[in-house]
Amino acid sequence: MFQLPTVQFTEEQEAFRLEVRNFLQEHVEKGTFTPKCDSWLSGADPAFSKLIGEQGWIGMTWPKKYGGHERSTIDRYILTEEFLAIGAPVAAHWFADRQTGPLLLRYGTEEQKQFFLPKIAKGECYFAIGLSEPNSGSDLASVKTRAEKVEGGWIVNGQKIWTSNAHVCHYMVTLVRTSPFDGKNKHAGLSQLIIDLHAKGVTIAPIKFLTGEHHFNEVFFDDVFVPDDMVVGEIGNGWEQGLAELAFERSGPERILSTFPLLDELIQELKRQRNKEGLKQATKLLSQLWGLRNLSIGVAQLLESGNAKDVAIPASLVKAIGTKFEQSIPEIARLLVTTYPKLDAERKFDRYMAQSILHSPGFTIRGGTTEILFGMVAKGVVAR
Amino acid sequence: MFQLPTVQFTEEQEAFRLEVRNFLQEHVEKGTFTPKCDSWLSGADPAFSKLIGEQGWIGMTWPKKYGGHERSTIDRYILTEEFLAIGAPVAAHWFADRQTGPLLLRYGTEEQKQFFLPKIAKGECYFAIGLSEPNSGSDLASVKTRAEKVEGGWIVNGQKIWTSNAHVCHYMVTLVRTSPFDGKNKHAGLSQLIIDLHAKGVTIAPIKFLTGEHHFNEVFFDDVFVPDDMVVGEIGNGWEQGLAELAFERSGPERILSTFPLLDELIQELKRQRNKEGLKQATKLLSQLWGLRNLSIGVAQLLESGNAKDVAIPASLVKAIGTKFEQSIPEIARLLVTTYPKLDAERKFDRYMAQSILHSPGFTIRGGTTEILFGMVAKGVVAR
Amino acid sequence: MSEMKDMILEVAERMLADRVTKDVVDVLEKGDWAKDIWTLFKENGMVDVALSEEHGGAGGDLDDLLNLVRLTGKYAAPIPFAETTFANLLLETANLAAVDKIATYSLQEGLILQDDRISGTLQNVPWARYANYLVAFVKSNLGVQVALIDLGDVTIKPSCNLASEPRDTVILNNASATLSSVLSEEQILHVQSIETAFKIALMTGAIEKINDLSVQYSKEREQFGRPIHRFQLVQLQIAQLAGETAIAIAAFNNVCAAILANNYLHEIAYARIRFEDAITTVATVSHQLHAAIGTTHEYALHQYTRRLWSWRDEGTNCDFWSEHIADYLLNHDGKLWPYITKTAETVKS
Amino acid sequence: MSEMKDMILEVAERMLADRVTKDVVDVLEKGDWAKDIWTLFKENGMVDVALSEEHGGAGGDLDDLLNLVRLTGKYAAPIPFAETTFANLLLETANLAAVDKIATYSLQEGLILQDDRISGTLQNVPWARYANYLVAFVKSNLGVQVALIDLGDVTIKPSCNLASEPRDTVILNNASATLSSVLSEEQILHVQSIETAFKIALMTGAIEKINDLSVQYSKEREQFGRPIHRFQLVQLQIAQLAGETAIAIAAFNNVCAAILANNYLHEIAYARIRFEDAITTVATVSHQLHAAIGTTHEYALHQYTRRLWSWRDEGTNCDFWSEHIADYLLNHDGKLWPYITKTAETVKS
Repeated sequence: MFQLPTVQFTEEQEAFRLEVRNFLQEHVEKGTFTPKCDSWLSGADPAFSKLIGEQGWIGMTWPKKYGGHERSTIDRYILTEEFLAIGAPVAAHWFADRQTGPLLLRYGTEEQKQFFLPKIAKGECYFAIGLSEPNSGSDLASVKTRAEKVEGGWIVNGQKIWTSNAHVCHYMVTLVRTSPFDGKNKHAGLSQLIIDLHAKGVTIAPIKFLTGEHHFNEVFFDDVFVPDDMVVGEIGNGWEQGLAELAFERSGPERILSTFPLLDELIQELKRQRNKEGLKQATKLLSQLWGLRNLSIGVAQLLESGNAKDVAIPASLVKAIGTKFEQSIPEIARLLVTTYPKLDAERKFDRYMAQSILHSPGFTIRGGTTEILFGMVAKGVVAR
Repeated sequence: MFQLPTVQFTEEQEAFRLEVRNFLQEHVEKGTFTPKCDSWLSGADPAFSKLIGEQGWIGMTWPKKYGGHERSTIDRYILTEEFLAIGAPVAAHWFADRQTGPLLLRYGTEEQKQFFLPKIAKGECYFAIGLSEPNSGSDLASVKTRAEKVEGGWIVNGQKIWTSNAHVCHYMVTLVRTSPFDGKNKHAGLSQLIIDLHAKGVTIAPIKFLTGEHHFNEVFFDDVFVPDDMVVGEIGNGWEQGLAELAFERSGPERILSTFPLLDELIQELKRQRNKEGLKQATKLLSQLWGLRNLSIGVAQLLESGNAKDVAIPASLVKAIGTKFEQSIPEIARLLVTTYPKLDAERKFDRYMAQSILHSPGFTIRGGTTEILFGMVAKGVVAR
Repeated sequence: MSEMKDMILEVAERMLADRVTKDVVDVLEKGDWAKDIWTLFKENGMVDVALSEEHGGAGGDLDDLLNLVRLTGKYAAPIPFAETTFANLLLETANLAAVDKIATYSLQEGLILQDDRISGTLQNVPWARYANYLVAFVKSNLGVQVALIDLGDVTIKPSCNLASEPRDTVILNNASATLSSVLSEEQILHVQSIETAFKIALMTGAIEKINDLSVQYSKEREQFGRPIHRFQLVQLQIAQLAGETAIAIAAFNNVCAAILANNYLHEIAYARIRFEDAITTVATVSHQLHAAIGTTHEYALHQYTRRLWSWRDEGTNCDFWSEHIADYLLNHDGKLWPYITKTAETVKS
Repeated sequence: MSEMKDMILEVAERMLADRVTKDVVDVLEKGDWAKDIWTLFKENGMVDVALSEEHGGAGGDLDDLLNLVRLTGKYAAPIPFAETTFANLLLETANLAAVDKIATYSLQEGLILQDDRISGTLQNVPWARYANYLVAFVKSNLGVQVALIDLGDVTIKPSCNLASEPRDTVILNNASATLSSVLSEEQILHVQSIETAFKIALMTGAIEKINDLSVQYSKEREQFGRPIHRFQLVQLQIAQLAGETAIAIAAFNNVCAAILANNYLHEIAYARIRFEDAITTVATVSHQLHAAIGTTHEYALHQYTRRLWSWRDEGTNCDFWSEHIADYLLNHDGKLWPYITKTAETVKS
């Protein structure tokens, strides 16, 4: 169960990587964006997302007829790595590109695909993911937001929480209960609806992050009407569809590279200081990155070849171990280079330290806690 | 619940420490024993135990009328630290001194005290502890060894396992089931009997340690007769008595210092090599030792003042964290000093490394696994 | 431990528990501070604890003061208490008169004394914008002296640490000052160790509070139909927090005892080094236990974790003490055990 | 990856699984070894895999050989397979003819060449007492050469590593040898990396086996009335082992792929550095999962953990590679990301 393909990038892939890298570097120099750590969650910049859409870098693997570019999973992997490594503000279109697109391609109606996918690919249409609710935490099946059938659609009441960037998004794929809760089969009766976040009855309230920044939201639904054509897949199949959606988000480079800009600066500082002993110790971090990247790319390649059923265990491992790695970088970096972490520091190293430290508690929580992931891995391993 | 007394050793105590230290050093030089790591479990040497008994260093805190010396818990603490720090072979009398003595003083009959305690204090009578059984593991209440009442005593049948040094011991305090198992109250119906290990029907079979050494045993009871006067405390009260016994073994220096000889050699090597960077890193280990020692001495002082009910949580913490510390020493030491660990190496450092690595798996298992201890701590903390 | 200790501490804890709510701590983020709590501390003589009587002290030993500092850490009190009281101790060590207003301090290098005037820039000076005085090390060709500087007409650029506590840039340009005589190396080390003891006190308080919050949360929060403290992995987290808390408190208490016994240097050094692990573990584990709620501004956990993340890189830090101990070991013969047990060899210094 | 790979590996795994029982591994502790398995490997041509045809090779690439080595690690086969095959590769690199009997090797410094005769003492030479030949680095004033030494009349003092594998002292006193020409620095580094790849293969096999044993045990062992894999803390252990196993296997496979692509140095270096953590975690966690039973001689776990504890300190180790990478980083300009992705800058060397 641990045998993953190895990947040697082709010359075309290397060239594509350099193309992306040069483009991003150019825009850093132009001042289009300022690199920072954890930019895929905290850096929402619609103008930048449109720019990326213009490049053809959203919906890269999707069919051309829906505005996609029919490139490989590995190309998309390379693109994502480059965004994260430089710390580009990709948060606005992130979830639509990573989760909503694949979800609609798999379960959406032809009309939904034609309507949403091209807009997403242009970087003009952003989706939030509506899973968690107050008190649901890791127990996603305990969803209480309910949709009642009415003529031509559904009336939704309830509340979602921890919704990343809902305040800049246009729609939310929302997990709702369409039949009453059944204690014996908690996963039955759930469905996914696309809710227009500007519809009547939708209220978005910010949840300030511990730094005071605004990434998360509470989203309230008060008799919100959702037309029938905004149902994703089948009524009652929401749990299974949601799980499939989650598989796409587990093993990507965003579980390894959230604090990469800091790691880069660490190595640069050590080189500037000619600190060989420090570099020797830093090779441990590099070896962890190296190992996780092998694993993560192997999973991407396995997904490319369509062999999705063997992916669950290694994908969960990438996330569980990768996010701990991201979290450990500031803790180790400060032992090797003297620092006073400050959000407004002049020295990049101190600034990235501050960003990394303050954001790191979220790494091992978002998208499934380490504890939940380890439990899933163990159950998967034992079941073999 | 975390407020422990602080201890500043008195001049008399400092003098006693030096007395012990000089005595042990002298005997190392004479060749009476060769220091090694984990000597309190693996170094059983009856001749050395007799020598210690002659010094008045067994049963130190017990009443004089039973061969004890009426010294303080802190004196005994100091003595134990010195044994462990130098790596002296105290395993033969260890359990009798640490557990059986206090158990008999608390629950034993006058006859038992008069018969056993003076012999123990002379270093001539050794006790094994009979708790674990095959398949019982951490679930001690699942004891199956049974004692049936007969005229004048009990007939014991069953089996104990992991019994340290039973092959050099004279007796075993044995937890047995004296009434049938009651699923609703697993802890009822257990009793403690002193079993003569040379009695008819007792068979002792070695369980070789992974190094091939012989510390552990299986002990089989086949219709072994135990006279009534060998019952400890009350029939049916064995669980409670056993728990009280365990409290004495949780927080002692043997949960911190099992690999101290290696730590000592590590610092000596680094000093010899004038390796300041290595010493800086080693201060982390020293700070852990320092912190644990404060905690452990605080618990000893609390026991001295008779305030035993607040002791459970910090005592479990000492063992859980201390044994992980012992286990970490070889892992960190090898990063600071180049080594080829070998049991027969010429260099002490390599020898202590080998002893520490090979013995370390046992540290966090014996006397209650880390997992069980952490669970007990959490339950204790939450119950407050 | 002085007899008044229990009383003072009880009063102080009651004041802090009653008044320093989450919102009060937040005022720092709005560029304000808790003047009323400062006034209360001042009126109750707490700012003068442990100062000698000739310097206007209110009695009490240094360990009483450290326990008060621990309480301000436990409640994240947004007042310059540790700063003012330490600045006064620093003045006292240098045989200068204590001050009666808000003071801050800096032990950084960076100030130069020339012709009795002081110039230089200090980064990250705590509370400078609100302080009347700065007590700082200054360097001349004679050595290190302590200077008492009036902050009245000095350029101060506000900034803050990860916890939004004021950490300002102070720019001195030929400033006048009251100067002490030159400090001995021993005096400098004494000052550095006591500063470290203050940080240990603050950190101990914050760790205690994080532990309290976490245990409480584990009882209140339910998942999969039961309180989360019933899950083994949460029990592991609770136990890890308990362990670090127990070790921190024992370390702090032993630091206090060692200061009273006047044999404190190594006790402080090892406590401070040990706190590095404590901080990483406590911050990581408590956030993981709290999951999403702990990352919100609304919940109080971050007020303590952000302070720990800030304090560990401020002042006389772990690296200083590792270096000091490594030097000590290199320059002293003998085996490790006599040193650990403070016998045979003395570790006074 | 050659086409014969699957077949060879299947045959080899069947042979090892059938014959290398716990008792067979134990023979080392009795001063014996598994001659019959060696003979079987020899007869099946496995000892000659990856040797070039001119040297009597049986075909197959180096990654086939490394996968065979991984299998001998997975079954702790008590035969000098890795040693003999590596010794032959070393001869081949040095343009010397491969040997057909048991060989061992040493890359240590310590042998001096003078007047075509070799003197010096080598510690911890694997399997020397059973080997016919030693292939070793020797130093002369020209540089480093490879020497093929007949062990027939050489003094050998038996000793062993933590896993009871033969690690003998070899004392050479004016011994005669077949000598290669002087190796380039690049050749030496090549030899060191391939030796490291052999260790990575062995370690990967042992880690796989430990993972298998642990998962199996977690299903069989019951506590408090249920199999222990049902407890969250055991699940955590299982997941940690799975993680390290997955990373080890991926690292090994990428090392093989990189060797075939002839761009392997950094891949091997990072894999080897990463294995330090893998070993500590795998050994600690697997023993904790097994509790008491895992510390007994009777249960097989220690046959693998003791090997991991031994192998990590043998040969071209983690420290060598950290040092090498640190030097590389110091001496090459540029940012980290192009280096990690092997673009823009090349990391061939």
